[in-house]
Amino acid sequence: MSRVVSFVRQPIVVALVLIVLLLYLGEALSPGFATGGQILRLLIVASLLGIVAAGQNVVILGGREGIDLSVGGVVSLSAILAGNVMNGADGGILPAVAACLAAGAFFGLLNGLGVTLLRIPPLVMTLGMLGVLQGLLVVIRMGIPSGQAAPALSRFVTQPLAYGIPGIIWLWIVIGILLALMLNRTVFGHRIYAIGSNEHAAYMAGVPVKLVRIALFMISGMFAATAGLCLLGYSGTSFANVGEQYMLPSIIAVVFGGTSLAGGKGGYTGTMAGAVLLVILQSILTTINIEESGRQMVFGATLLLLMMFYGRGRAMRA
Amino acid sequence: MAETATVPTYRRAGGIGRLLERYPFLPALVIVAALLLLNGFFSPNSLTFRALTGLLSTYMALILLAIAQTYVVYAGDIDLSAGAILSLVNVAIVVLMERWGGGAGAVFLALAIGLLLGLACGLVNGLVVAALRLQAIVATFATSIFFTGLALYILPVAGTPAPALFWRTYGGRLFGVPFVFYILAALVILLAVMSRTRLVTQLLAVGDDQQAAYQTGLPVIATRIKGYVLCGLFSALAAFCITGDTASGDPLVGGKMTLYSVAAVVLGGSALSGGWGTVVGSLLGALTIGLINSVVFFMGTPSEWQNFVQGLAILLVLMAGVLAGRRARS
Amino acid sequence: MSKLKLSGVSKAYGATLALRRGDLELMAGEVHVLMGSNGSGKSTLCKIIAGSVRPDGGKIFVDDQPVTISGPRSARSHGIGIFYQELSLAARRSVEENISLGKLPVKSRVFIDRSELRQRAARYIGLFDGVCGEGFSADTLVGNLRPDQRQLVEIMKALASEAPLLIFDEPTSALDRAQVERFFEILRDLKRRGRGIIFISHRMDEIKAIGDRVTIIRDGETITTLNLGETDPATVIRLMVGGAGDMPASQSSVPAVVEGEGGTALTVRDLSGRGFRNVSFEVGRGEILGFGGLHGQGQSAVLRAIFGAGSIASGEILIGDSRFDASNPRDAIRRGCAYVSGDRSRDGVISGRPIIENVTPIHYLRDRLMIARPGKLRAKVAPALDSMHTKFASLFHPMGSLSGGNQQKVIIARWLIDRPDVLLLDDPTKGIDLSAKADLFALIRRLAAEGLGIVLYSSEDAELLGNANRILVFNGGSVSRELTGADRTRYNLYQAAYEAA
Amino acid sequence: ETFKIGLSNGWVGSEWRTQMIDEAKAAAAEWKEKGVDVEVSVQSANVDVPGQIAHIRNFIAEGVNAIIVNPNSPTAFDPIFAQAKEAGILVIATDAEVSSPDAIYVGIDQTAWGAAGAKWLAETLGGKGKVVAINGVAGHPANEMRVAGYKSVFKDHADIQVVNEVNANWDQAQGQQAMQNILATYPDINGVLVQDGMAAGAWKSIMDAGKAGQIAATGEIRKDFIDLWIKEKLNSGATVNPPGVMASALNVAVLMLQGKELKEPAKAGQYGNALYLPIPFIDSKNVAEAAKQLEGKPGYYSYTSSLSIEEAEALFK
Ligand SMILES: Nc1ncnc2c1ncn2[C@@H]1O[C@H](COP(=O)(O)OP(=O)(O)OP(=O)(O)O)[C@@H](O)[C@H]1O
Ligand SMILES: Nc1ncnc2c1ncn2[C@@H]1O[C@H](COP(=O)(O)OP(=O)(O)OP(=O)(O)O)[C@@H](O)[C@H]1O
Ligand SMILES: [Mg+2]
Ligand SMILES: [Mg+2]
Repeated sequence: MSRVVSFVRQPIVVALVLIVLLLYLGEALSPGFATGGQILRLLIVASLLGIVAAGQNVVILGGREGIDLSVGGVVSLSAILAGNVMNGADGGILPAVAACLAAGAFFGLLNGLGVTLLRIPPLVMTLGMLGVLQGLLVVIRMGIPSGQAAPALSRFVTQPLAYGIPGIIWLWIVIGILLALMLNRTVFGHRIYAIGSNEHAAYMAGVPVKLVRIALFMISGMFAATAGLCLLGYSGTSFANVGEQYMLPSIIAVVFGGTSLAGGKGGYTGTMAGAVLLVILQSILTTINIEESGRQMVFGATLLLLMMFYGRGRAMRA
Repeated sequence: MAETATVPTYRRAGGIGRLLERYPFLPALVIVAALLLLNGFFSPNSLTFRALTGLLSTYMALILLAIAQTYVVYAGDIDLSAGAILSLVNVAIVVLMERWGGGAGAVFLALAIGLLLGLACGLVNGLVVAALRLQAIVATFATSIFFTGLALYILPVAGTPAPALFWRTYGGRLFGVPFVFYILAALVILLAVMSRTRLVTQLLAVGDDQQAAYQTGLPVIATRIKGYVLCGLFSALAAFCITGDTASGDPLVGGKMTLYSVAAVVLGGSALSGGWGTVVGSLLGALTIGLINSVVFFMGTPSEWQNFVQGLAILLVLMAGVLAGRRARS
Repeated sequence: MSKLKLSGVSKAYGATLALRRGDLELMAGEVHVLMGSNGSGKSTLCKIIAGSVRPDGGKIFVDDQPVTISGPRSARSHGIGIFYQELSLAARRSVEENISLGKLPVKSRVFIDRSELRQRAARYIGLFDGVCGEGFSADTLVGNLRPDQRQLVEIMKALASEAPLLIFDEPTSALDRAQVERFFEILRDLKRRGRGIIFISHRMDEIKAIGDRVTIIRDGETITTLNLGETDPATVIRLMVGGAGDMPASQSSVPAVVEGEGGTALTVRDLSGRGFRNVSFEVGRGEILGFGGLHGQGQSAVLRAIFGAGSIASGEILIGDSRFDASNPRDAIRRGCAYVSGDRSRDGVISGRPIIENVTPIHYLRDRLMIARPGKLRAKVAPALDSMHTKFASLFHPMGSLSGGNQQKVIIARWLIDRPDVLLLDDPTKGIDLSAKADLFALIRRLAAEGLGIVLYSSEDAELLGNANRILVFNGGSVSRELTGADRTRYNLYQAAYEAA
Repeated sequence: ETFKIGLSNGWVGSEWRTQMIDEAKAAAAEWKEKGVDVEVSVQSANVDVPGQIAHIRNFIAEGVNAIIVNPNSPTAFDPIFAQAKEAGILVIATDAEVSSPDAIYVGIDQTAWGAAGAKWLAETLGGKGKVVAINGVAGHPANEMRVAGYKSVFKDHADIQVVNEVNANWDQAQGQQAMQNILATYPDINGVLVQDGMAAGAWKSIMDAGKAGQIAATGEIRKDFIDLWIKEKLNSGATVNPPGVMASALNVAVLMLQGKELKEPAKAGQYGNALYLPIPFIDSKNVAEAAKQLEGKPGYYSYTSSLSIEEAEALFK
């Protein structure tokens, strides 16, 4: 019995139940909302958010108030970089992937070095990095022509790849499985949790704390870069500031997935459900026909309401 | 007290560390001074009394918002809705002032309601974060969306002008001294008084170690809620200043200011993890942001590089602030 | 009239029954000792009284009136003050603020009354005049203090509550002898003034020195209450351990076997660093070298420095015959060095994670593993935990579900999968109950017999005298005396420790 | 003759803004040939409202002759513009109108901009059908004026039914997502009124859904979109908000600094201080011409137009 209860109270289960409820609600409010094709399209959007949230997730798990506000900047940078490198040609995809991942890893490295060697709090370091990246975007756009997504990339993101499901969703599923394996079944994963829950004890037990944390920020940068690449495929062209809309939602998705912002507790599977939940919620709000002010109030209030299910802090009195 | 004399008073050596421990905002002060000098070096006009008055009246809103943020940061929380509260109070008071005719009575009544509104928003945040125990970053982001919606409902598009009485007073002079200096003086006194209150010590103790504070018998939840209420009140004061400086209502005016307020708090040497910091530091931090923006321009940075250089400068100063702050604590 | 009475108080954390049935009666003017092995529910009981844990059932009476304690504040208003085992201090606040934090003096209702604050602090700091140690003053930040000094602040804080009913949950675990003596004087004075005091310690000598009555608690149940004057340690221990009656091996008399012939395991020459200077010694294979002396005389600093977690200014370390200078613990671990800290919540426990992940990190590093397969790991982990008689529900339960002592066992077990060459023990039994201690020392001797070089620092003389082949007594950061053979007596140890003071 | 002109731009999130600054700089350079030395001083960065007010203060401290600003708020600059005027500085706002009586606005009429798109859509749909609107940032004045513009047009077309209006914050990806959601829930719409910055995204969703043939939607003036438009033969029409507005404003500013007087004083608009520039319109008839102007430019480059010096002179006595 208590097993059933604890199963039902798992964040991922809560999220899945809410997803189904929201789909019903959406369908009731505006018929056609929950058709198969539309759900797939929502999943494409969710996977973009979910991939950004994957990086955000591991950084948060690593503790020490881990958070990466620079993901938005990296997404934008990567979309632009990818567009320029591939410039509409399928042959350019591989170099573009390499360039984006390298850029993501580079800025993640900078974040990681600031956070570990200089011990700047991540919120501060990545907020500052966001400012730098935004500035860099302006500088870059001055010098290089804008690019187009390669057709294969666009197909990968928007068209079915296998079993009627687009490649990006497959990619997301693979990322989900790999991350779950990494977190639960590798030494690196255990080390992430270790530094997230007690950094000093981890250090005394021989965990290379700084290296692991730097790696986390690099992973985050690379996931953000991957998302930027996919975003280019999604929208066809690259343009400035596309990534900004992912900054705070990626954190919300992580929280909806039951990962504690304090670090050391949680996982990625829940985050995936959290991303889907958030995207569905946003879509419902777009399709119902009310004033924008009302939409925002409903959105804010609903977020709060949903958060009541997740990640509520522990009571101080046990 | 005879007993006092028996207290052992060994002290650790290290003049600078000691000084920083006492005045954690010193690095910020040095940075502000250096930036002022740089500004003056590149453009002597920027150090005139008039220019300094302008700097103050423009950044008074950000200063107050940073101070607002500081009180929640004291307790280890954060408020991403501060900018939205500012916008909401801004449109609310402008609309009310206009509706009530813009006389002195209307202005004061509207300001009083503005304060209440700030208080109410702070209370909502406090309840949501402290009483319902939602995570501060995400919960206040959600309330910021809600408050912005409310602001849009009150004033769907920027525009209503504030009564001349109001903004002319803010931008004007009293006995030959610009009004903002009175505000600054009042603010400094207020902050000095505030720093002596039990509430501030309790906020810092809660931010230091929440569980320990609870076990000690501090009213942790009430304290955190009060922190958010203070934040709401100071955000409302910030809204008054922005209304004074812009003479109008704009439902989106504060949106970008939230993250700057957080940056200002860190620039001022406060620890985001809570338990450590000063409001004076945040005041200086807000000025730092303003001065960096000017210095980048006066240095003659090409326009396409300005954002980058600003971002880099802020990042570097943030790092410097954090490193200096840590020295103080170690 | 009883000051406090508990009847049938219980508490469960999820599936763990922390406290089954707590019955206790505390009289005015007595020091009432709670004794029980690790995880028996002592702290839980105290926290329930102090309001920071919500009981599941039972009744509480204060001055014979039934009361509901709804939280720490309510406990205070019922006249209850507490010293928390894990402390409850604000690290970035000053000593004086911490002392009064529970009830900050105010004037005009909102402002802090600084002069009152200062006077109050002076009063309680004055009580410990002369034993506070260097760097302790009313305006020092608590975070800058040593562990023993922090514990003193927590004591002052509890005293400052001026509550008629005081609870001290292991207040002496980091204190040195002089500090404990002073604290006991204060307790005796409070007793005379009619306060009721609950006192917890695992040290038998302390209990005999200060306690009036003792309540034994076993597996979350209070067994019985005895007058300490009418009982002896053996009885108490028997009651604590339960019917099984397997008494812990006596520790006070049997010196360990003198070292074998295996050569030196660890050589330290002229080592200086923060907190110690010119320390030299050798540890043979199979030898247990003791570090003694008052608290904070450099013993921990030396051990941490060897392990790569402290600073070294000059000097030389050899493991076996090869030079060893670990720049960080990881290096040290790779070279076969092991370190167990007494400060487990800071240095050891990976809280919130399963027990298995708390045992494996050293194994990961030494075997350069990349993949963590639970099945394989379980086979490695289980024997290590068993050799310490660790009590746990399953390897996948979170570490936090264990009591302090069992957590410490888990942390020691992590070094047992891949045997190190040198084992550094930094007051490893802090907060461990008697039977666990016996398990631990049996294990240590066995490890020594297998050829490990072991350094044991302990704040308990009995542990040193009973287990170390040689004892280096530290004073002011360097070794002031070496006790070998028949010199290893309690008297010599005391004398060497206090020599300079 | 030497004039120093300060250009302030408070948001750098799009290429359009970059192009705007570039064209203004180029316009200043052209004055050289006329023997007028126009020196521009640029502040262009992401700032909040106080940050942009500080831009103006910096210009005042620098002692410029005129300030041209693309403002972050329509109303927030009244007091600072008053101070600039006191200091003898000419203030011109562009791209978004400002309420200050101490400044003039030189740019397009955003209401007319919104109306033009709506008019094209109504005509294209033959005066009847179901339409959705994808707007920019709610509460942003330019957005609200554009909304007012299309509303006034649709008021006269009783058979055109606006089934939903959503906001996608002038973000292409958000526009694409919004369009996706709309297509799912209103499969039978005929027209989409989508503002620039998001139209390419919306069109992408329309094409992905295979409905490019059934739906008419407004478009963009960026080169990559115009190329797509021609290639896919989209049923589209784009009202032009040219990045050249700041260049136009600069030309007007220089002439005013020279002491010339406008033939018709700037008295248009809700604040009575606007000088409206003509709004070009691109539809399928003239899209090829637009493409010609953009040949060889990068994909993000926008179709542009601005008052040449001569055209500007024609506005003056
Ligand atoms: N939690 C900690 N507590 C104390 N010191 C730490 C901690 N983490 C890191 N350090 C310090 O940082 C240094 C390097 O730490 P760490 O081992 O995590 O980094 P690394 O990348 O593995 O570097 P190395 O090449 O030295 O192994 C150590 O020498 C130590 O002094
Ligand atoms: N917060 C908690 N969550 C879950 N279980 C807990 C918690 N606190 C204590 N326990 C469990 O309750 C039991 C009693 O713990 P308690 O701390 O009271 O023991 P103790 O007698 O104080 O031991 P020690 O001598 O080691 O301090 C233990 O089994 C412990 O694992
Ligand atoms: Mg290392
Ligand atoms: Mg205990």
